[in-house]
Parts: sequence; C-alpha cells; structure tokens
Amino acid sequence: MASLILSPAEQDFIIRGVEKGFRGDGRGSLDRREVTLRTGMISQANGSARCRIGSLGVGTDILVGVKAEVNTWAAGEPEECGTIVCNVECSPSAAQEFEGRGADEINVELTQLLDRIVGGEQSGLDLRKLCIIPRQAYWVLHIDALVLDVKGGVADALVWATRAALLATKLPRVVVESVTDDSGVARAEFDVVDDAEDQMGLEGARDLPLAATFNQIGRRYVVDASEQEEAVTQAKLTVAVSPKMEICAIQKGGMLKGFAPSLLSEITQTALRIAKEEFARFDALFAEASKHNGELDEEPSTGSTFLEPF
Amino acid sequence: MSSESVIVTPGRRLGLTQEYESGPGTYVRNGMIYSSILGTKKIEQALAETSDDSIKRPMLFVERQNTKFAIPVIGSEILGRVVRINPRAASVAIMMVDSAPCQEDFQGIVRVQDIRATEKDLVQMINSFRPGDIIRAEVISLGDQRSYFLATTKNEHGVVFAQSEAGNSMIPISWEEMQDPKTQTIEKRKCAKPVT
Amino acid sequence: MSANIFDRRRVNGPPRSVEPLYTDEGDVKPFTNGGRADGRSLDQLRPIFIKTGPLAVQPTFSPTAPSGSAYYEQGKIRISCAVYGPRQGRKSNPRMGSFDCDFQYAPFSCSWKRRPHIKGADEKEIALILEQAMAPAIRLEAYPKACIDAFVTVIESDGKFATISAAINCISAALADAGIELYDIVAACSMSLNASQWVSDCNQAEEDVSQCSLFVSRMPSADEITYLLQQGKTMPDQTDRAVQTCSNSCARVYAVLSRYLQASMEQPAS
Amino acid sequence: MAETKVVLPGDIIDTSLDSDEEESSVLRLGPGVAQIDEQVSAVAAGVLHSDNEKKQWWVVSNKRRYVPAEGEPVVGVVVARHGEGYRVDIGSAQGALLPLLAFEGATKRNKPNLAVGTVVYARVAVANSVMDPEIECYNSHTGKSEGYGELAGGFMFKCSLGLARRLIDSKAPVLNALGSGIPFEVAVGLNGRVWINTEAPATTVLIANAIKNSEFLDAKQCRQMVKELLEKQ
Amino acid sequence: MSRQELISPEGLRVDGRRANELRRISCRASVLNSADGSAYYEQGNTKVLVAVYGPREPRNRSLAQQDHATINVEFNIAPFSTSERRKRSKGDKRLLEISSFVKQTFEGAIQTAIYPRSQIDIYIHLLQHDGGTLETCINAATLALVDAGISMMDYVCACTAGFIDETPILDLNFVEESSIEVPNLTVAIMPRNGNIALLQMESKLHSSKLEDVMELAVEGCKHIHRKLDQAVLVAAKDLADKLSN
Amino acid sequence: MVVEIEPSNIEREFLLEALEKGIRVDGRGIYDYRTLKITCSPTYGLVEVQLGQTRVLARVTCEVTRPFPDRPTEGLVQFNADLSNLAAPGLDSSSGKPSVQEVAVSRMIERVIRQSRAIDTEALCILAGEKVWSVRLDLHFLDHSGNLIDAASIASIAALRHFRRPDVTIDGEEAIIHDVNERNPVPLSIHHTPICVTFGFFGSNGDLMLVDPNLLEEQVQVSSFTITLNSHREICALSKAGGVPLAPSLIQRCTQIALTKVDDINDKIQEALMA
Repeated sequence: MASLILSPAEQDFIIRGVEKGFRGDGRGSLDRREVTLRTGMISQANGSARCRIGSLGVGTDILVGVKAEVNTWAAGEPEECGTIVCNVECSPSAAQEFEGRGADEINVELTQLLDRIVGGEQSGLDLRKLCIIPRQAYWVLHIDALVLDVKGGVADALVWATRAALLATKLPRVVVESVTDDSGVARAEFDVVDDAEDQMGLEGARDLPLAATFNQIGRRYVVDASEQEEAVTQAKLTVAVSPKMEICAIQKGGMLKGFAPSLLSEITQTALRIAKEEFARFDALFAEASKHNGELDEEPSTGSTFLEPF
Repeated sequence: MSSESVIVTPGRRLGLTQEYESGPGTYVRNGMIYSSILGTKKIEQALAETSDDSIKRPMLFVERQNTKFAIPVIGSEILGRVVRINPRAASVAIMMVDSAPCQEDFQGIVRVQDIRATEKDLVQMINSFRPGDIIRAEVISLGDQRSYFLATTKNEHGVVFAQSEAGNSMIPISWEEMQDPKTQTIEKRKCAKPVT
Repeated sequence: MSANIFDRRRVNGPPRSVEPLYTDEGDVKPFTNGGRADGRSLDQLRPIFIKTGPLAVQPTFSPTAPSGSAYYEQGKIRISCAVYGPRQGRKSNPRMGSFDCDFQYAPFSCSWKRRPHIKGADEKEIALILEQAMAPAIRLEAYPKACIDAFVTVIESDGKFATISAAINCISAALADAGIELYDIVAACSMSLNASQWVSDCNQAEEDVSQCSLFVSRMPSADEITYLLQQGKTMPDQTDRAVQTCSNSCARVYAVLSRYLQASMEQPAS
Repeated sequence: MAETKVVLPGDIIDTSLDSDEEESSVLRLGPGVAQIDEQVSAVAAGVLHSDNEKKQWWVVSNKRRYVPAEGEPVVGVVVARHGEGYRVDIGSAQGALLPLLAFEGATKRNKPNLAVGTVVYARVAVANSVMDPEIECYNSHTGKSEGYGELAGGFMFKCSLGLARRLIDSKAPVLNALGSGIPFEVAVGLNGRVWINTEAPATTVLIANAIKNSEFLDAKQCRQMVKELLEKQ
Repeated sequence: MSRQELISPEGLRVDGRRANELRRISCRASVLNSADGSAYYEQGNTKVLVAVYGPREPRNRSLAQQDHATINVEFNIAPFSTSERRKRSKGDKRLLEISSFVKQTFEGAIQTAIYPRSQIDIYIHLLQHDGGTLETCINAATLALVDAGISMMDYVCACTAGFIDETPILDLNFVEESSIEVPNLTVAIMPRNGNIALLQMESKLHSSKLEDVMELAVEGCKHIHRKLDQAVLVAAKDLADKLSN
Repeated sequence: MVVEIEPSNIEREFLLEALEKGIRVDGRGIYDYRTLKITCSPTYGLVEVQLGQTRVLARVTCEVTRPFPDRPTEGLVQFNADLSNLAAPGLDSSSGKPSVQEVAVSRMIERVIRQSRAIDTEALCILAGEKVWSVRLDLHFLDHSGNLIDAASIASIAALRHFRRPDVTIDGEEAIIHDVNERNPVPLSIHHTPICVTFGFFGSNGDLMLVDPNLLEEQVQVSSFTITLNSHREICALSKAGGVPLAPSLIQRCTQIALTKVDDINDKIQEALMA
C-alpha cells in the first residue's frame, strides 16, 4: 500500500485512541465508512461499477469493468465451465510511485486477492452456466479493476465494486443448435443473439461474497481502516463471507507482528455479524445505483453516473 | 564461571529478568529472557565493574562459535577500501567491522570535514585519499539512505595501506606523507599511526 | 504470418505451436474408501527431512557463500533455501532492518504447465506470503539499515498449500543456521477439507479434490499466528476447528525442527 | 624543430638523437608518448614533435574528444550551479568544476552570478585521472583575469583539437589574413571551441566559416580564400 | 466501408448527425478528490477521465529544469474501453505518440516559467473509445488543468474534422475515423487569439480544400470552448455555494 | 542517461539576431534546403540520402506471406525506423522505451507511407486469401544534424521507386515466382510520391520562419511544422505538435512554399533514379 509517513507522536495518538475505542474520524472500532455505488457507466462493457468508500468525499475510489468474451476450448482446460480472469491496475493518480512500472508489485497482490475471493467456484458464481458448448466454446469473464484512489480499505472496496459489477453484468443470449455438416456428423453450433433487450444476468451473482479487513492496532482491532490507521497497522486479516454466512477466504497481511489464535476466532465471529449488516447495506445501495443506471432516458446517458457529485 | 553447556534454539525461555541480565543472543519479553539465536546457553558471574546497582545479577547469554556477521553500528571501528573520491567526500567499501568480516561490503563515505580534527577547511581530498587505499575509520552516524558516515579524525585512523603511482606499496613517513621505497617518490595521504 | 511488430531483444518462436500429446498414467483416486491413498491417517504428516549447513545449497549466481542455508523434504516436496545477510539494503530504513524473500518454482518442479524463467504472478504472491509469515519472527531492530535476503527454490512440489508451509519451515531452519536473531522458530502446516473432514498435509491429488484448503504458520513460544490463508468455502466452526488442529500439528513440526537444530549444533556440521 | 615524422601507436621512438651523450638525461614525455617496459613508444597516431634541448617528446594527433591538461585555456558552457561552484561542460569526459571564488576580485560576499548556459573562457587549474577537472577564470598567482571570464555576445562553434592548437600557436595564417580585413575579437579554447565576436552577424558567420574551411589549406590557399570572401561580402 | 454508406443521400451520417454537427458533449470538473485538478469529459461514446497533480517535486530530481516546469503525461487505455478487450503493452507507439502530443501541446499553453524546477503530472484514463481520442484527451486535460488552478495562457480546445464527397464533416466518430478514404484532421487552438497549438492530419486531402476544413474545425473548437467554460462555471458555483452557506 | 546538450545562451541569441536579418549560421537563405545528395546502389531498393550532414539509409525488401484474414486481397506494407544506433548524443534510449524523437519520426513516416496509401496494396496480391507480397521498408539513421523527417521521407520514397520485385505468373492455384535474371523484376505500383517539408519557427510568437532546420536551429526553435505534399498538390499529412501557437495564416503560407520545394525534390529523386 502507498506508505504514508507518520511521526511517532501521530502513531502513538492513533494506537492509544484505538485501544480506548475511539478513532481519528470519530467512528467506533467496528463502524464502516459511508459507501457510494454507481453502476453501468461503461456502456461498451457487459457490466461496470464504481465504488467509493469514504465519507466527506475523500476515500478509496475503484472502477470495475466486466467484459465477456467467447473462448474456444483447448485441451487441458476444464470441460464444462467458463472461467473468470481478474486483473487489477493501480493508476498513478492514486500515488505518484505508481507511475510507469511502479505499481507492478501491488497490482499482483490485489489481483491474487481478488482471484482468491471471486475466481474459483467458492465465489458462488455458477461457472457451469458460462459454458456454451462443452469441449468447444465457453464464456470468459474479464474483470478489470482500475484503482483511482487509495485511502485505506482497498481490498474491501475492490470486492464491493466487483460484486456490484457482476450483479449488473448482462450476457447476450446464446442460441445452440446441432448442425449436421456434409460428412453426416452432428456438430453443435452456437450464435450470439446481438440484441440489447434480450440479455440475461449471471447465475449465482447473488451469492458473491463481501470482504471485511480487520486491522490490529495495539491490542485491539478495527474494521475498514483509514489511510492513517493502515500506516500504523501491525497485522491485518481479510475475511470474505458469503450471504449464506460461509467463510470463502481468509488472508492475513502485514509484516510487523502475528496475532493470537484467540483473537482469530473472535474476529471470525465479528466478521459474520458485520457481514449480515454489509449485505443489507449493499442491496440498498445497489438498488439505488441501478435506479441511476439511466434506463429511463431514451439514449442511455450512461455517462451521467460520473456526472452528479458523490 | 560456571557454564553448563546446554544447546538452545531461538525462542527458548532461559530465565527471569529478576535473576539474570540479558546478554547478547537473548531478548526480553514481558519479564522473561528468551534465547534469540541457536547456540549454547552460558551464564557469566557478575564482573567487578558492572553497573553499581545493588544486587550483582549474573549475565545470561547464548554463544555461537561459527563466524557471526557484523554490521556497522555507531562507534564501531571499520576497515574499508576507498572506491571513488570527489572534492567533497570519499566513498568507501566497508569490509571489516570491529575485526569481524561483513557478509558483503557496506557503503560508507568520509566527508572532507571528517578527515582531520585540526584546520578542517584546509583539508584537500586529493592529498588525503586515493582510490584503492585501505583505510581504518570510525562510524560516526548511520548516515543517509545509501551510506554510513565515517571519520578518520583520530590518529590511529587513516590510510593503512596504499600503492604509489608506480604500483609498489608505500610506507608512511609522516602523518601526511607516504613514500614509495623503490622510486623514492613521496605522495601525500592522511596516514594512520602504525599500531606497534 | 510472422508478427509484424519488431521486438528487438526476443527471438520470436514459430507462430503456431501445439500442445504435446501425452497420456498421464491415471494415478490412484485420492480418497477411495475413507482412507488415504498412501495409507496415512487423516491428521498424520508426511515424514520430514532437514539438512542445514554452509554447503547444503549454493545458488550459482551469488559470488559469496550464503550466510545460512537449508534443504527440507516433506514427503515428495523438496525445497532449498539460502539466506544472505545482514547486508547492505537497497531500500534501507535507519530504525529497523528489512526482510526480503524471493520464491521460485524450478521449471520441472510442478505438475501444472509453467513458463520457464519468467516469474509467474503466483510465484510473486507466494514470495510476499513468505515475507509476511517470517518477518514477525525476526528481530529486525537488531540489524538497523541492513537487509536480510532469503532465496527459496522449490525442487519438487506436491500440493500447493503444503509446498508453502514446507517453504516456511525451510526458511526458519536456514535463518537459525545463519545465526540471525529470531524471536522464535516459525513452523507451518496445511490442511484441506474433503467431504466435511479436515485432512492435514495433503498432496496435490488430495488438494485438487478438496473443497477448501488452509495453512497456518505459528510461533509456538509466543503462541502467535504469523500467517493464515484459507481458500475455499467453509462454515465458520469448521474454520475454527481446522485452525486448532493445524496449530497442534505446527507444534509437532516445531519439535522436529528444534530437535534437528540442537543435534546439528552438537556435532558441528561436517 | 626536428623534421616532422608521422608515427603510429606502438612505434618505438629512438630518443638517442644527436644530442650530447650523457645517457642518463631525463626525458620528459608529453601527450601521445609513453614509456612501455624500458622503451619509449608512441601511443597516439599523429605527427611526432621533439624539442631537443629539453628532451621533450610529444605527438600532435587530430582527435575530437578533449582530455584536460593543466594550464590549457578552454571555452566552456555553464551547465548547472552547485553550492560551491558551477559545473561547466568543456567537452571532456566529466564536467569541470568552476569554484565561485575563481574569478578576479571575487570574495565571499560579492560572488559572480552566471546564468546556466553562459559561455566562459577559463584555464584548467586541476586535472588528474582521479578527480573531476577544475578550471579557474583568473591567474591564481597574480589574481588578474588576463582575459579569462564570461564571454558575452558573439558566436561559438566547434572544431577539431588540431586546428584549435594551430590557431592558438598563432601559426594559423587564416587569423592574420582575416585580421587585416575585418576587426574581430576571438577566443580559442584547446578543447576545440572557438568564440568570435564582431558588430554585424553577417561578418561573424563569414569569419566562422572561413576558419572552419581553413583547416586543410596551406598558407597561400588560406590567404586566397580570405581575399575572395572579403570581396564577396 | 465505402464512401456512400458514410453519408446517406440526404446528408445524414452513420450516427444520424448532420455534416457540421458535434457529438453530444457533457463534462464536469473536480470529479476525483485526491487529485489537485480532475475532469471527466464525454464526447459521444468516447469517455475520458483526467487527473492533474502539480506543480510538485519531480520524482527523480535529475529531470528538474532550472527555469521552467516539466510536464509529464501518462496516457493509459482501460482494458475494457475498446469493443474487443486487449491489453496494450507499455511501449505501444500509438499510446506514446498521443501522450507526447498532449505533452507538447500543453508545454506551449501552460506558463511553465512561473513554476521553475517543478513537475506537472497529467494522468489520462481512456474509459471508452469511439474515435477522436486525441481531441477528447486535450479538452479533458484543459478542463482538469483549469480545475487545478494552473496558470495557462488560454484554454486549449481541440476538434476533429474530415472531408467526404466534397463536404467537410465535423467531429469524426470511430467508423469515420478508421475508414481510409476519409482524411482525418485534428486541430487544437487557443480560442482567444485563434492561434494553432496542434495540427495533425492523416490520409489525403487536396491543398485547396484545407482552408474550409480547418475553418469548420476551428468553429467546432469555439463551440467546445463554450462547453468547457460552462463546466468551469458550474464547478466554481458549486464551490461558491458550499463556501457561502 | 545522457542529458541533451543544450546550446549555450550566446548561440541562441546570435541565431535569433542573425535570423532577424535573414542570415542563417551556415550561410543558407531562409527558404533554402541544404545540399541534397541521393545515391542509389546497384541492388534494388537500397538508397542513401545525404541532406547536409544528416544521412539516412532506406532499404526495401519483399517476401511472400499469407494476408490478414479480414483483407484477403491486399498485400502488406511493413515498416521499421530504428534511431538507437544513431551517432547523436543526448538520445535517451537507456530507459528501454523508444525515445520521444524515435516515436515522432517513425509514426510520421508510417503515416506518410501507409495512411496516405502511397503504395497500391491491391497490386501486391498474388492469390487472394492465400499469398500476397509483404513489402518491408527499413530506415537506418547514420548521422543526425537536424531535420531527420525530411531526409527519411525522401529516402523512403526514393527506395520504394527504386525497388523491383521478382515477376510472378499465376496459373490456376499455382504461382510461379521467376528468378531475377530469368525475367527482369517488376517495379512497385506507386500511386503518388508524398514528400515532407519541415519548417522551424523562432521568436516569442513564432513569426520568424525557415525551411529545413539544422541541429542547432532545431534545438533553438520554439515550434515546428511538417507538411507532406505529393506531386498532385494533395496534402498527405500535417503535423504541428505543440510549441508556441501559430497564426492560421502562417499555415497557408507554408503550404505554398512547400509546393515549390516538393517539385524540385521530386526532380532530384527522378535524376538520381535515372542515373
């Protein structure tokens, strides 16, 4: 993460504050910052979402675009299911050191984290539905995330934005019929119905998980750490929880200290509690975001979602 | 000095801080002394001139016999080779710290004002060091991002070995001159007092 | 049609290349009748072999000998690690030393297809995991402005999560051998969930079949978990149970490690 | 002056010319000549020069990359300004250092203020293989500027070191011929840079081209060329 | 795509516009909060997001110029921007050309002498690509620079123009731009004195026709200038309201 | 990284002062080109151009390849300009990325040759969808003393007109490529010959103008403008990238001047090809 340099006095203030249950921006240790969600601003992509975590207009800002492409099956690949390819890119507007090749290391870390949560079948997406014709053609979902600003809690914002983008994704319908070519062999053929109205959503997008990152500061831990708090964190634990209250992935980060096993089970319990509230909040925001998706006006001014102020 | 040689691995509880002092190779965490390296546990009876606290606590430390790699700390005496010189500073590759070899050379610089204690502003780098000289110096600070700051102000610090233009090794004839025995040419250096 | 973009440095291969056809000898189904293919019980670890010492392993590229090195075997997994340091750090900070890790699969080491000599994204990420797992155990404040480098090479791997935990054990042994100050030895162990049963130390076949896998790395003396990674879906109580059994097996691995290290000190390395 | 002899790198030079016989006379070897295991041989291709009395030997070669030597006048361009001096590009491997105090009458309080890009005429003060060269804009013994210092106005162009050396040794007929026709100021640096200044730009351009063309002409052709240029102007 | 299909007999173009009609433009300043200045600019389906930082300390000090600021432009195309997803390599020449054009255009427009030894960074993200990339990048960068409060001689407004069947057409979209027969002229001007900051043209156009194609493009630039002005006023009014109440 | 060697202040001031009086440092008039020497070598498609001290070598070769699937009947024109072996200091190619100048020159020449369809690619088709000629143009820059673009464009056009490809006869599915000495080779069919003319602008608002700037003038100029015209008076490309903004009237004046320049450059190419 872009390293913020804090003086010892500031660090001490934050640590003692957290241990007394009081944080720099007035939040309790388990309160999360306000989230604003917009979908559908990239009309050429099959699904897109912009998620910004942070109150008073300052915060982590992530834009995710989902593009579906048909891929021909090759030997060695799984037979009857599609695949998801994640790719996270940090823009130099987030931090000056991300210019040129500066962001390679953090891109790899975030891409692997996103792939671990959303990539496999533990994400709840029904990959079998993505297969068009077994051993012949299948859908590939390219999830491209662009991190515009880093103000703490990038992992959570990334999963929020990806979940919103996948929920908003529309795949064109595919018609499959068997064609017997001249040598009498029946072969399945498919063609993509290129019609804006006739599109279907992704199966199982509802069961996609949400992630919460717990940062250990001093002896206590906080959720959704701000940039200053992340600079002071000794260890952090990212827990991805699915709507069915299952744990999809756990990953510990942070270089300075490990954490006690007892704290671990406490954190997983709090993660479940928080997850319930997060899913409720997500559905409310997503509903409001899709209202803004601009289906109303005739020529979809999909750009408008950037235009009104957050 | 009673020392039953018990081999300990890092992280082993050795004793309480009330009973022992923690020596090299150990660390203290909430009142307990733990071993921090793989070696033999040794207990050393308190020497006469330890600090004047009332109870004389024996020192507990862990000893390792194979070479331990040293890193430069403030005040340690180093041996290094001059790599480059420019009018303001000489950059030195530090090879030995307090007579322990370094794993790889550390980078240090001797600023022109740290060469000599007296008449600091009359010192000329060209008359003090040349690339290739071996010098003995003292670490005066951890320095900047890349290199440690060294000083050769003491008499026993400075050039200990140098080669003349003609390529033969020279002998110090005064604190600021060295002579090439073969070609009798004299070159100016800031020499270290030879330690008899 | 030869690529029309001119890449000055790389020799472009033939435009079309096809997968070599090979028939893999179908190995035994992992969990046939409840038991495991190689007859181990559910929470039994594979046998561990360790060898530390100056010449255990010497990567060719480095002119000076490593300050510590270790060779570690666990079942079919074989890993070598060389530790250099404390030495001049690139991005050094004056208060604390830094620890840097480099992880590399040997091209022949694993079953899935690998591109030689180009670092895959997973290798970069595992290097980061190893750094974050080992760093809490090293007394970095004893080495201000210096840096400690560990180079890990996987000679043969059998089970992705098992390989990562074996690599952590191997680095711990190498650091102890190098005489670098540690708070404690880090021991790691991995498990996989198969038909709602946790199986410890799974090989590649068992891991492919399982719904979820998890690994824990732990410092027993301070009872601190330095790294925890779970991939796959589980119920919360299953995760707690897994972490519990995994910590116990970490303690067993820790015992093996420290017994070996003590023995290696008694008769100095040959 | 011994007859001019062209030598190639590696040729052995027999120094035992018809000078007086004390064998142990000390030879002084200038640029382009070196002692390689007991023999004096040339290390640069060019014309061999020797000065019998002082037993000096040197080779004049027509190279373009300037190697600073103490005492040589050079024309440099200020590239950057550091705390204790200017970094001046004189066409050598490293940029030269021009200390702030190396000007006539410069004291700690009133130091000269040169902008980046100004052209200076200076003398090489320190030049050794180990450190960056240093130049000065005054004669350090007398403290007088003796013509060194900032060159304002006029035009500067680059030429080969051989031509620059000939221009300085006032052997170049082209300067005398031009001098009789047009009044102009000139500053020649041994680093192959010549500075010319006249009132009208046209004459400056004419002089610059005349000097550049005169490199391979002998004295008579030079005078002829200058005469034609003057009429045409 | 032969010439006839580009313009229908009654003079309508592929996307239904007249010959001298601009695409729908909507733009807004200060969209990103951590950037000193930012702008989101949409022209038809081409969408660009620009962040401006500076004047600030250059990352490697050897590049700092003594007497003026250096401008650094980084232009990257989001993988999902084009219809078929393609990740472009960093050394792609077309990418480098656009960023060097933007850099040189604004070196003439920004009063760099006021900020010596500093660096102004312009990071451009192309979110969606439907022709007129260079044109939208310049307009968006102008808006972001004005939002960042960096002193400039004047706005820089860019517009493209082409020539089909003897009639000059304004503001080419992707289809018109990529068809070889249509000459594609991009011009960027300083609206006050009408001087040309940037002029690029590809594929053939008779020298006599250059005059009126340029005029049409300059007309387009003036229209875009008004749009940018509105966006700046909106942003300024927002700020004023927030400050006053 | 070699820092571009900036001209000194007095060189800059002298050049402007001389330019106001219509004098250039190397004695040329403000609209004159440097001496242009075009040498065609005996092997087809190899031409060297010397414009003053700027020297560019252009080499054209061809081979038979499979066409792009979406354009089965069109041949390919490939193109590569490599400045890295240039003998000019100050080119920062150490960072691996092509330097700004290399991008500018190669994109300009690509635009001149490919976008303006100078070569008739249909004529390069042998068997539609199967085999087409792929013509490859390589530019090597030997010495840089200003105005690489004009020298490169002249070298490219001369090389393309000088190049001959082996003759081909087709019967049914087969295509026979005749050896050079069996049947004399066939020239490429070239629609038109675009030539670049580069102008340099000086002074605070760019009103001092000159043609074919040399290295010193290129470093001191505040703005530059390149116009590409062919013999049918059609503009093939325009490029004014940044620098001080110019009045539109200046652009018109440049077009007129360029028209005359293009004609006599074309004559010089014609002479060189005849020799």
